Amino acid sequence: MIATEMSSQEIKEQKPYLEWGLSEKEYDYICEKLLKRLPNYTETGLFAVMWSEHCSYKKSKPVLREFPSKNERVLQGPGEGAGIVDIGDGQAVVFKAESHNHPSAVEPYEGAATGVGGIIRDIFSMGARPIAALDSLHFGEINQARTKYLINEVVAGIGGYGNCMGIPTVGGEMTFDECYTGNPLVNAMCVGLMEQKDMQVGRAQGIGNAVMYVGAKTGRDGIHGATFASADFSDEKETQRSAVQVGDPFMEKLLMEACLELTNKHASWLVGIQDMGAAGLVSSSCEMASKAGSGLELILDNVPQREPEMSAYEIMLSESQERMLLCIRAGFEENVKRLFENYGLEAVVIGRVVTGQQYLLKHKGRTVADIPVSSLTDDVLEETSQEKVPERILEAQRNQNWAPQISDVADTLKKILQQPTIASKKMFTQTYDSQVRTNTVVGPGSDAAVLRVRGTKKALAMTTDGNGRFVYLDPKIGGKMAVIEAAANLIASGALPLAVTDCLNYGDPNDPEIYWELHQSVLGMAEACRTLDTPVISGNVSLYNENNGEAIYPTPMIGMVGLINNLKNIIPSFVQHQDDLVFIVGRTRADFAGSELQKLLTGDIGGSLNEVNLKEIELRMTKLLRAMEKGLVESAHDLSEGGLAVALAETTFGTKYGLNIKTTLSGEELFSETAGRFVVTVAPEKKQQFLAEMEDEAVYVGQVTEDKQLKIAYRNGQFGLDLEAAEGLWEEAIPCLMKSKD
Amino acid sequence: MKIAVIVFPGSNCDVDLYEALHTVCHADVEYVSHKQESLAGFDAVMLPGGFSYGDYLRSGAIARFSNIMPAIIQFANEGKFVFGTCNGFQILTEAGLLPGALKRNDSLKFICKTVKLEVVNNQTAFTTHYQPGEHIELPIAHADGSFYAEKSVLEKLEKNGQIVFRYAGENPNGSLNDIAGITNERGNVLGMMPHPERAVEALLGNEDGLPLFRSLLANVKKEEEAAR
Amino acid sequence: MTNVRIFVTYKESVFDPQGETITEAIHSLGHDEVKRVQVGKFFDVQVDTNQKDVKETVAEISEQLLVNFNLETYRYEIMEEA
Amino acid sequence: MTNVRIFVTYKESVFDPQGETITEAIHSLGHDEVKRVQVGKFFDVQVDTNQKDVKETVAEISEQLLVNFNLETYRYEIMEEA
Ligand SMILES: Nc1ncnc2c1ncn2[C@@H]1O[C@H](COP(=O)(O)OP(=O)(O)O)[C@@H](O)[C@H]1O
Ligand SMILES: [Mg+2]
Repeated sequence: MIATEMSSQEIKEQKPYLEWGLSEKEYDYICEKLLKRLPNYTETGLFAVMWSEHCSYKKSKPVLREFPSKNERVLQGPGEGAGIVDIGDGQAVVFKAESHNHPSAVEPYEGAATGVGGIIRDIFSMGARPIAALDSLHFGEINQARTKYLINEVVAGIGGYGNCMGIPTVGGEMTFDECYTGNPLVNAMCVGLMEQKDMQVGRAQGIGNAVMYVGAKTGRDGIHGATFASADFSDEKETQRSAVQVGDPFMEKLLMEACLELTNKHASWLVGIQDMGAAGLVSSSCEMASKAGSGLELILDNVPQREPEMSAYEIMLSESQERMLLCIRAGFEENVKRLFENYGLEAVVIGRVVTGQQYLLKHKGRTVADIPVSSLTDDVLEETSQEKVPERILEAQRNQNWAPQISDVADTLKKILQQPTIASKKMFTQTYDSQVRTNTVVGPGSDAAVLRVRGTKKALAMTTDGNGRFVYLDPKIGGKMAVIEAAANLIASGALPLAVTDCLNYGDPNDPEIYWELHQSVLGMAEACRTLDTPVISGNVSLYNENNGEAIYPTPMIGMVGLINNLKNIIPSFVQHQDDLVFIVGRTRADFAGSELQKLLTGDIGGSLNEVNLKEIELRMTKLLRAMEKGLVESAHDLSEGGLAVALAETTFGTKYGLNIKTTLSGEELFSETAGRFVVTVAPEKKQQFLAEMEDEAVYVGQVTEDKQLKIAYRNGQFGLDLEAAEGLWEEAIPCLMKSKD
Repeated sequence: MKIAVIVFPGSNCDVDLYEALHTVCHADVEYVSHKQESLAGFDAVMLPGGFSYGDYLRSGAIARFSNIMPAIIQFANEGKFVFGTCNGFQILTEAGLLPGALKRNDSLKFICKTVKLEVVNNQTAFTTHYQPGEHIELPIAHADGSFYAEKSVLEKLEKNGQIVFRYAGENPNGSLNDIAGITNERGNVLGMMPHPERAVEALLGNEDGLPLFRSLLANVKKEEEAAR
Repeated sequence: MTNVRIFVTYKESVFDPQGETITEAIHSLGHDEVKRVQVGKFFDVQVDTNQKDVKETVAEISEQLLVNFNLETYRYEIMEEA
Repeated sequence: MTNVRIFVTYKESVFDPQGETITEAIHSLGHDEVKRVQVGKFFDVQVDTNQKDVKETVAEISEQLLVNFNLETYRYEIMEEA
């Protein structure tokens, strides 16, 4: 692209920055207060990306402060590439999640793949070896060719990247609702393991130290849309150029191994390391300088370039993948070069830490930017936002909640098992290598994935959860429920929840109703995190998720990691032996607003949520975990979408067993989605001990049988369901929808 | 006795082979870089799974030109034991140490799951610890695992007992004659798509791969003793 | 019946790691005379031209299925009437 | 400098699941006029013909690297002298 760049004066007059996302107010503030002159083209571009919501969090920052982010285990909270939590023995677990919604909506395969690539870099830039990936995917209903295409491509992209990297994709979630049709959500999480002594930070300091660039060459990929949007292409198909980022997992595998060798074996050469993610070179370099209060000078001619004639603006804003930035102690540049060469990679000195606090860019013998580092990173105008309670919430509070009526419970259960949000996701998860590195004790298909920590008795459990429906109906309670659900999945696997990462997926925050949703749901999540003592150690915000003016459900994703102290205490989700006793842990109420049952019977969701008692659930989960650690529990499964009936069926799938259940709940209540409940099986001889441990939290409801039948006697009736047939329906539902012509 | 696990750029099951041999079977194992040119001192060579060179072009096609390959070929020609799983199998066929080729799965998708296998030949150095015709289960994890060879080649494989593992039950990828693993004519080179190294610990739910490593280690030892 | 060959290639400026890796492999085999390798795919399509205009068919199936316009472009050649 | 296009296809006897899948997909889009689709790949190779005979180069890189003769065959076209 040979774009002749506008002069400072032309920028002031023609305001191209508006299209780059910078407001007139921000531009004036930069001119008058920060620089006291007009910024040139490159500088304006730097401000535009660094002051974007994605880099500056200018909209969401005030809300994010609500999250607790510390406890005695947290070694690194939000602010670095990823958060770090102590797991004992000098080891730590590192994790973070990232959204790639917009790129995936445009180009689903590469969008999803580069999302995974990006989050993996965040983990190894901390000095940690990535050990697992998870995802959280939300699509429209499977009834259109476009949606099927998006699903297939997104899943292929996630698998394609992780499989090639040799990082197992071990878990995740996938839901389907109309509101995600035009704006699917693609969130990826990565978990890493490290020795605490190898902890790294993204810092550039020490005058004279080198700034080195490693990895893929820089192309014009993903330059913030602006250049391409403004180039006048009448028909997008005719465009001969593309700015879509393409992932190269092979390159990233080499880069990962080389960086881990550097961080773990040659810490003395290294001052800081950071990946180049969103906003590429500008964001990584100025953040590294800003954190250390350093000045920086970069010679852009030295940046490895894939395409000819790139401008300073393009080099700085490119989002080419698989690149890292290092700050190397002066004198060790050659050592670093040789280390990377050994992996077939080039490491290049592109600049130095300099005196002062300026951010200096030189290109073709000219100074193309000379601005204070902090003007890009710290001086962004935080925006106050308007908030307003949406009418639908007030309306729902005035009305009485919907109360279901079911005539045929068995038939309803069969139908719910075939709802895509509940049905088996195996056709997708089996395209992910979930076992590579041979640490996966529990892979996709259980409540949480569990990986052993080699060489120790410990294991880590991990999960991603989000339920936009609940948050849509009541952001605050829905936010609490999202955290509870994640924690419940970990508890069910026998793990103590340690900490949280999140992806906050919302619509346009300038809409006061949407900002209110964001704020309220964060308050709910924060309160739950405080109650559970699971601080938020990293996360990501994705706003403006809308299509044709329709926002998605507010959909915060909670990624949670838990610790299992002894491999012996890993609890399976599936029933284990005939004659084991079945208990329900936690009381069931009439919680039907936003439930799968409501969606099935009414085609939509509505109503208001009942408050959840966090303290009560926390106590219950603590008791259950203690019972598990004492060896009193054979299997456990948390109750989520579809309630007790679905959970009971699920615990038998893949086994040769059935269940004989007798409960005082009504037929409808079998589908209630009250948060914080579990179905647990216990060996007959441990019944008394288990009940003593659980106090009044556990209710005996039946036993495990050897036939594949689910027999349930409930308050107002009874039914028997052939589980072989039910499992078949549950397994075939999604393959069937994916194959059907629309 | 010393065993080499080759590391190509993009190998990612190298650790799994190493741990299976070292931690589980207590064997003496070393990683050997694709840049090395010699296998002196090693008694068996293992080629791991993964995506060597990103599997760009064809799986295993570029790795076969690595510096280490002439040494591996010589090693095989001397009758020493060479084992390749998944990408390792693909590399061995590309290098001509095993006949045939591995093409894209019929489903066109990557598949990770556990499959049923029959041990067709338990007389190879890699399978003596299995029973003849034994049915086992091993994980697979590949996109290019559909074995293809011309008819005459297939007939020869069948006749010579070179087919060591066959999918028993569902054929997951469209392999001809349900082939999951084969040896060369001499029987000292084994390639297979399933991952025995992922099935050596009860903790991970499967130990059906263990006899393969035990067989190999026992037979290497036997050769050693015979040579002495 | 008409045979058409549709060529699909990456757009200019799209990063093509496959082409780069193959070029490097060719160099490591000693073929320095090879300066650049780009990879593409092609589809040989047999169209019953009694039913429909061949150009229309080619445009439609390319746009709907064979080509990802985010990254790729296409050209075609009508090979022969069979 | 000469540009050569090397076409690589499966041998007749090799089942190509991709061709079948694409044909089915095209039919499900309603294009019954498409009778058959076969898929192949091609390599656009730039050769410095001052250094080496182009045919020799093409034969060597195809046989060593680009083609797996167990499954595939190849043809090439010399496109132009650049
Ligand atoms: N997109 C996905 N990627 C990986 N695993 C998934 C995905 N979707 C679902 N799973 C797996 O399927 C299982 C069931 O998912 P889900 O219904 O969300 O469970 P839960 O309600 O217990 O959170 C989980 O083990 C999860 O890891
Ligand atoms: Mg669960």
